[in-house]
Amino acid sequence: MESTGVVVAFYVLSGLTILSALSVFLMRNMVHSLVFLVSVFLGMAGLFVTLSADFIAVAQILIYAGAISVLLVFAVMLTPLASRDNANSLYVGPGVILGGAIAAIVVFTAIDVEWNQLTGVALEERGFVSTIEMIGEQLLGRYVLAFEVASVLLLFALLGAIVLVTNRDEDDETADGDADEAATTGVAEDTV
Amino acid sequence: MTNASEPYVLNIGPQHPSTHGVFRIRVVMDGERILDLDMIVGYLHRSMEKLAEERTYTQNIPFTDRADYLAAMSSNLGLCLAAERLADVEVPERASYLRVIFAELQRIASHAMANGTLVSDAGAWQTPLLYMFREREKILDLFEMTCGARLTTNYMRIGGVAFEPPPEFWPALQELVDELPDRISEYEELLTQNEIFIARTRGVGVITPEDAINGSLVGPALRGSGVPWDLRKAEPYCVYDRMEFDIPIGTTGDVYDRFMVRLAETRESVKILRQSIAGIPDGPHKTDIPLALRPEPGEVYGRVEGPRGEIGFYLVSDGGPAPYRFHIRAPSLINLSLLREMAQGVALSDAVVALGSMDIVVGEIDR
Amino acid sequence: MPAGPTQLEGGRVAEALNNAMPGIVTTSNDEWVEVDSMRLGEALHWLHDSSEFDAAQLSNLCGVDYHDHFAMVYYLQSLDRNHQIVVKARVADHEAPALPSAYPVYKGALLQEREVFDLMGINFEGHPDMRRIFLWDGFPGHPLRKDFLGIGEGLTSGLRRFPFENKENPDRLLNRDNIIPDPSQEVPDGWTGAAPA
Amino acid sequence: MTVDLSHYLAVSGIVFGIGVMVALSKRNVIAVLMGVELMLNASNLAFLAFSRFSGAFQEGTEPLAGHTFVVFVLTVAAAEAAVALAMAVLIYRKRETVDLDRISVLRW
Amino acid sequence: MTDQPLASTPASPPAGQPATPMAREIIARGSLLQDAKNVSVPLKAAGAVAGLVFLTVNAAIAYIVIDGRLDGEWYDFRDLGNAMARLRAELDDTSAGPWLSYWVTGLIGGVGILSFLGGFLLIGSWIERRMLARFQIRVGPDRVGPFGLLQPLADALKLMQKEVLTPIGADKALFLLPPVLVFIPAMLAWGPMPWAPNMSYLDINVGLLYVISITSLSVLAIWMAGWSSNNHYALLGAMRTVAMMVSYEIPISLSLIVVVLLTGSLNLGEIVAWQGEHNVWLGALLPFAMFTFFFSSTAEINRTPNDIAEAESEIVAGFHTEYSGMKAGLFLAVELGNALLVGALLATFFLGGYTAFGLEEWIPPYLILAAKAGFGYFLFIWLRGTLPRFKIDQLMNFAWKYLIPLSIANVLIVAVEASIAARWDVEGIFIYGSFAIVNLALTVFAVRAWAKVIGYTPDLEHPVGPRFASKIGGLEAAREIQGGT
Repeated sequence: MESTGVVVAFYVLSGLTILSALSVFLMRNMVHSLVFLVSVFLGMAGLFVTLSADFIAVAQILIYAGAISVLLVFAVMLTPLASRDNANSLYVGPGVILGGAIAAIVVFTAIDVEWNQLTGVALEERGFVSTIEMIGEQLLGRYVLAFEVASVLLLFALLGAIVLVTNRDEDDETADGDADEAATTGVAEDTV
Repeated sequence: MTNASEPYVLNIGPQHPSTHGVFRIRVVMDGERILDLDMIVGYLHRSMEKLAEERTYTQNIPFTDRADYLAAMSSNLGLCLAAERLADVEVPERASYLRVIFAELQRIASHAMANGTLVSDAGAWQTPLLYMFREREKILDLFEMTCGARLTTNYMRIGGVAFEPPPEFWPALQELVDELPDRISEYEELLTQNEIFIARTRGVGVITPEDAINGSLVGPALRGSGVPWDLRKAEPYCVYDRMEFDIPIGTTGDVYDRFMVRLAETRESVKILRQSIAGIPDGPHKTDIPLALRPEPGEVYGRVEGPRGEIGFYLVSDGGPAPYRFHIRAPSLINLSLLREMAQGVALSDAVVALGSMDIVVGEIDR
Repeated sequence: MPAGPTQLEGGRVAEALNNAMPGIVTTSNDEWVEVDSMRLGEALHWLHDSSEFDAAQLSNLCGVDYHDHFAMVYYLQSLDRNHQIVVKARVADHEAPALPSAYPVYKGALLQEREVFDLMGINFEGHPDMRRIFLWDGFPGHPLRKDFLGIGEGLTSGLRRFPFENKENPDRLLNRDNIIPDPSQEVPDGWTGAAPA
Repeated sequence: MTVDLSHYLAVSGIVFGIGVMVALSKRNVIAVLMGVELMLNASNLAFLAFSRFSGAFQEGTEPLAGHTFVVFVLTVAAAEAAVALAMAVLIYRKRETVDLDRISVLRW
Repeated sequence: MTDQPLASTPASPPAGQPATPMAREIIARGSLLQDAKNVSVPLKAAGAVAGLVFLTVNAAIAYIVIDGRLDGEWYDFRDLGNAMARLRAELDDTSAGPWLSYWVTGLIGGVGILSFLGGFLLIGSWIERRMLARFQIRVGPDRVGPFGLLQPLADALKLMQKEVLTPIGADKALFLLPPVLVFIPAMLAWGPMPWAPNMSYLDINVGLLYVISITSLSVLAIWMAGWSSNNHYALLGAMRTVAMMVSYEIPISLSLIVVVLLTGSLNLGEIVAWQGEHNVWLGALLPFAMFTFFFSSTAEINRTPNDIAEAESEIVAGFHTEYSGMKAGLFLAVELGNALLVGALLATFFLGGYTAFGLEEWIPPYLILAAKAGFGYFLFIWLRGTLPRFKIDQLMNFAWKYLIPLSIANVLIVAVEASIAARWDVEGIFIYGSFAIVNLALTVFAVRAWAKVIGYTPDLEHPVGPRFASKIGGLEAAREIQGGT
C-alpha cells in the first residue's frame, strides 16, 4: 500500500491507538482510562478501514464503542467512588515485564519474518471489494454451525446476565442494570 | 440496581421549574427513588401576622392579597367575614352577591392556574397551561375593570365591597359565563383521555380519606380523596345557601382525581355564577363603618372555602382599632403535612407531579 | 355573638370531658373549653375518639401571647356531624413555655406546631422534629411575642389610637405612648411623633 | 514509504502487550476486563491484517476467513463482557468490593 | 429556615471601587470586544483563512447550482453529483493527479453539508418556536428582524457573550470535551445520506450500519458531560440518557434490519433506489417498523414525549445543566440537527427518500428529501407541543416488554415475505400491495394481542369524571359513597 493517504492514516491511527492504550494503563482515574479505552476502539476501527474491512470497522464501532463501553460505564458507575481508582495490584512488576516481553517478541517476529504476502501493485489491483456479501455467505455457508453456536452463546449470555443482576428480594422499578447488560448482548446479537 | 448505588442528597429549589415559587426541598435519593424528604420554606416570610397587629382591620385587607396572590378575592372575603362577625357589621344583600360572583371567578382563575401548572409538571410543554390562561386573562380583565388591579385586588371591604362594578362589566361577565363550559370541555378532551397523562397521574400520590382528614387536608386535596366536605355547604356564608351546586369528589385520591375535581369545580362555579347573575338585587354595595372600627373584646375564627381549601382567620380583639392577634390558617402550608409520607419511596417524577397536585402558593405558605 | 355558626357549646364539651376524665377542664364558657395544659394530649385523644364529638380533623391551631401567659387555641371539627369544638390550653410559663404535642393524634399538627414554635416560641413535647420553619436557626427571639420589639413591661407594640384620629396629636403607627422614654435622651416637648420633614 | 503486514502485526503486538499489562497488574475487576478487551482488539487487528495481505480477495483462496473470525471474536467479546460485568456488579453487591486482592474465595 | 447565621452588614467599599466582588470581577473581565482584541494574531489569521475558504467554496457551490454550466457545457442541475463528477474528471486530467480531485470534491461536499446544516440551525429554532407559539395560541418571537427571523442570530450572539462557567470540583478535561464530541457524530451521520441518484457524500456499502453506529457514539459524550459536571441533576440526566439509549438501540436496529431484508442492501442509495423502482414507500409496507423507528428516535435524541434526559420539571436541564454560554448553545444546536437528521433518515428508509413517484424527474431530488426531512422535523415539533412526558420506568418497560418482542416477530414475518418476493416473480404492484395489506392487518392484530398478553390495558374503566355529592359529610359519607358504587 504505497498511496500516501493510507500510509499517513496508518501512522496517525496506530500512534493514537498505542498512546491511548498506554494511557489506559497509566491513568489513575477509572473514568479517564475508560475514555481512553473508547479512543483505542475508535483507532482500531480506523485501522480496520485502512485494511478495507468496512463491515468489521462499523461493527467494531457499534459493538465496542457503542455497547461494551456503555456497559463498562455502568459497571464503573455502579461501583462506589472509593474503588474508582485505577490502582495497581501486587503483580504490577511481573505484569509489566510479561506484557513488555510479549510485545517485544511479537514486534521482533513481525519485522524479522519475511511474510509471504501480497504487496504493492499486486495488492492495489485487487482493489476494494465489498465484504458484506462474502461474509454473509461464509457465515451461513461454511461456518453455519459456528454461527449457530455463537448465537446460542449470546442468548445464554443475555439470560445469564439478567439472572445474575436481578434483585430477587425487591422488584426493581427502573430496570436500569439488568436492562443494560441485556441491551449490550442484544445489540451484538443483532449485528452478527 | 437499588442496592448497588449509594444514597445521595439532591437539593431541589429554591429556584427550580417545578417548585412553584421559592420553595426548597432537600431530598435523599437512591438512584431514581426518594428515600427521605425535608421541606425548607420561609424564603418569602414577611411576618404578616406581626405587622397586622399594628394596622387596623381595613388596613389589613391588602396583606391577604399578598398572602395568596393567586386567590386574592377569597382571602379578602375571609378576613372581611371574620371582622364583620367580630364587630357585628351588617352586609347588604347586593354586596353578598357581588362577593359570591368575585369569589367564584377567582376560584375558576386559580383552578386554571393549578391544573395548567400540574400538567406542565407532568411534562406537557406549557401548552395546556397557556390554553388555561385564556380564561384566566379574561377573568383578570374583569377584576381590572372593577377594582383596577389584576392580581392583588384588595376589593372586599368590611361591610361590603369597595366599588360597584362598571356597567360594561355585566355583558363581559355574561359572555364569559356563556363560553366557559365549552372551554372546560375542551380541556377535558385535551387531557382526561390522554393515555400518557393518565399513566403519569393515575395511582400516583394516593391519599386515603383517613389520612386526608387526619392530616388536616382541605379543599380539592380533601375532596379528591373522596370526602365530600365543602365549607360553602357546611356553614354557608354570603348567599351560598341560596345556590344550587354539587360537590365533586374523587375515587382513589390520586393526582388524577385532584385534577378532575378541580376541573369539575370550575363547572360548578359556572353554575353558581349563572344563578348569582340572575338573582342579584339592586341596592347599596356596602354599609358605612366607622373609620376606626373598634370591636368589643373577643375572639372569632372566620373561614371561607378558597380555591385551595379552608382559609381561616383567627382574630382576637382587645377593644382597640387593631387586632390584638391576627392569625391566618393557610391551606397551602397545612396541605403539605402529608408531603413526606406521599413522597417517600416513590420516583422523583412522581414526587414532582404529586407536589404539583397539592397546588401550593408559596406566598401563602410563608406569609 | 362572635361564636361560629356551627360551634358547639363549650359547657357541653366541658361536662362531657369532666365526666370522662375528672378535673381536666379548668374553665369553660359558651365558646370554648380550657383544659389542663399538661393533660391536653389525652383531652384531644378523647375528643378525637369519642363518638359523640368525633373531632376527626384539627382545623386550626394557633397561640396567643397574653404578656404573662400563652394561650394555645385548637379548632377541632367533625366533618360528619359538621360541628366545631374550640379547645384552649393555658401555658403559664412565659419564659420556657412547653406543651404536649397534638401530633400523635392529628398528623395535621406537624407544620402548624413548627410554625408556632418558630414564631411564638412554644416548645411541643412529642413532636417528631421541633425546628424553626420560617426563620433561620439562630434568629434572635420569636417575633409573634408581644415583647419581641423590646418595648417593655405591660406595653404592647399594638395600635392604641387610629392614626390621625386625634388631630392635635397625630401618632405614628408605633405609638409614642408605648415607648419607654430613655432617661439618657429626653423626648423634646414639641415632638409630635410625626415623621420628620 | 510503504505499509505492509509487518507494520500491522507490530501495532497488534504492542497493543496486545499493553492489554496483558493492564489485565495482569490492575486491582479493579473492571480494569482487568478492559485489558482483556484490548487483547481481543489486537487479535482482531492481526486477523484482518493477515486476511488482507494474504490474498483474501483472490479467487480460489479462502475468501475473507479472517473477517468471519473477527465477527465471532466480536460476538464472544460481547457475551464475555456482559457476563463478566454482571458478575462484577454481583460481587460488589455481595462483598462490597471489586478489589481482586480481596476477592479470594470462589464460593460464598 | 436555612443554616447560615445572621447576615452582617457588608463594609462599604472604598471610593471609586465597585461595590461587590462580583462587580469588580466583571469589570476586570472586560467585554467581548476586548476578548476579541486579545486573541493572538496567528489565531486570527487562521480564523480568517478558514472563513475565506468556507465563503469561497459556498460561492462555488452557489455558482454551480445557479449558473448550471461547467466550462460551457450544461449539466443536469437536478443532480449535483454530476457536477462533482465532471469536476473530478477535470481535475484528474491535471498533472496534480487523483488526490487533488479527492481533496477538492471532498472539501466541496463537506462544506456543502456543513453549510446546509448551518443554515438549518439558523432557521430551525425560529421555526420551532413559531410553530410552538401557534400550537399555544401565542405569537412567538416577532421582534428581531422581519417576523423575528433574526431571533436565532440574536440568541447566538447572546450565548457567545455569556460567560462560560466551569463548576467547582468538575473534571476539567472531561467537562471541556463533550460539547464538541456530541457535535461530531451529529455531523458525521449526514455522510451517507443520498440526496440524489449519485449525489451522496459518503457512498459506502455499510451506510445503514454506519448511521446506527455513529449515532450510538453520542451517548458516551453525553455521559461524560453529565459525569464531569459534578452535579446531581446532570448525573441523573446522563444515567437516564445512557440507560434509555442502550435500550432503544435494539428496536432501532431491528426496525432497520427489516428494511435491509426487503431491499437487500445496506446502502442507503440502493434502499432509496429500490423504493423508487418499485414505486412503493417502505412505510406503507412496514408500518410497525416505521413507528418503532420514529418512537425510538424520539428517545434517542431526547424529544418529547421521551425527553426524560432533560426533563425541565424534574432535573432542571439534565446532562447539560452546568453548561453555559456557547457550550450549552452547542448542545441545543445538536438537538436541532438531530431532529432534522432523524427526519431525513425516516424519509430515506420509509418515505421514499428523494423519490416521489416520478416527481424527482422535474424538481431537484435534494429539495424533495429536504421537504420530507422538514416534515419529520414538524412531527417532532407537533409532539412537543402536544404530549406530556413519560417516566423512565414506563419507557424501559415499553422498550423491553413491548417494542423488542414485537420487532423480533416483525423481523420473522418480513423475512418470510422477502423470501416469497425473491422466489416468485409476480408483478410488483400485486405482491407488494398484498404485503402492505397483510402487514397492516398483522400489526393491528399483534399490537392488541401482545398488549393483552403482557397485561397492559389502558386505565379507562376508572370513572373519568369525578362523582358528585349533594350533601356534605366526613369519613362515613365517603365510605358510604364508595360502597354505593
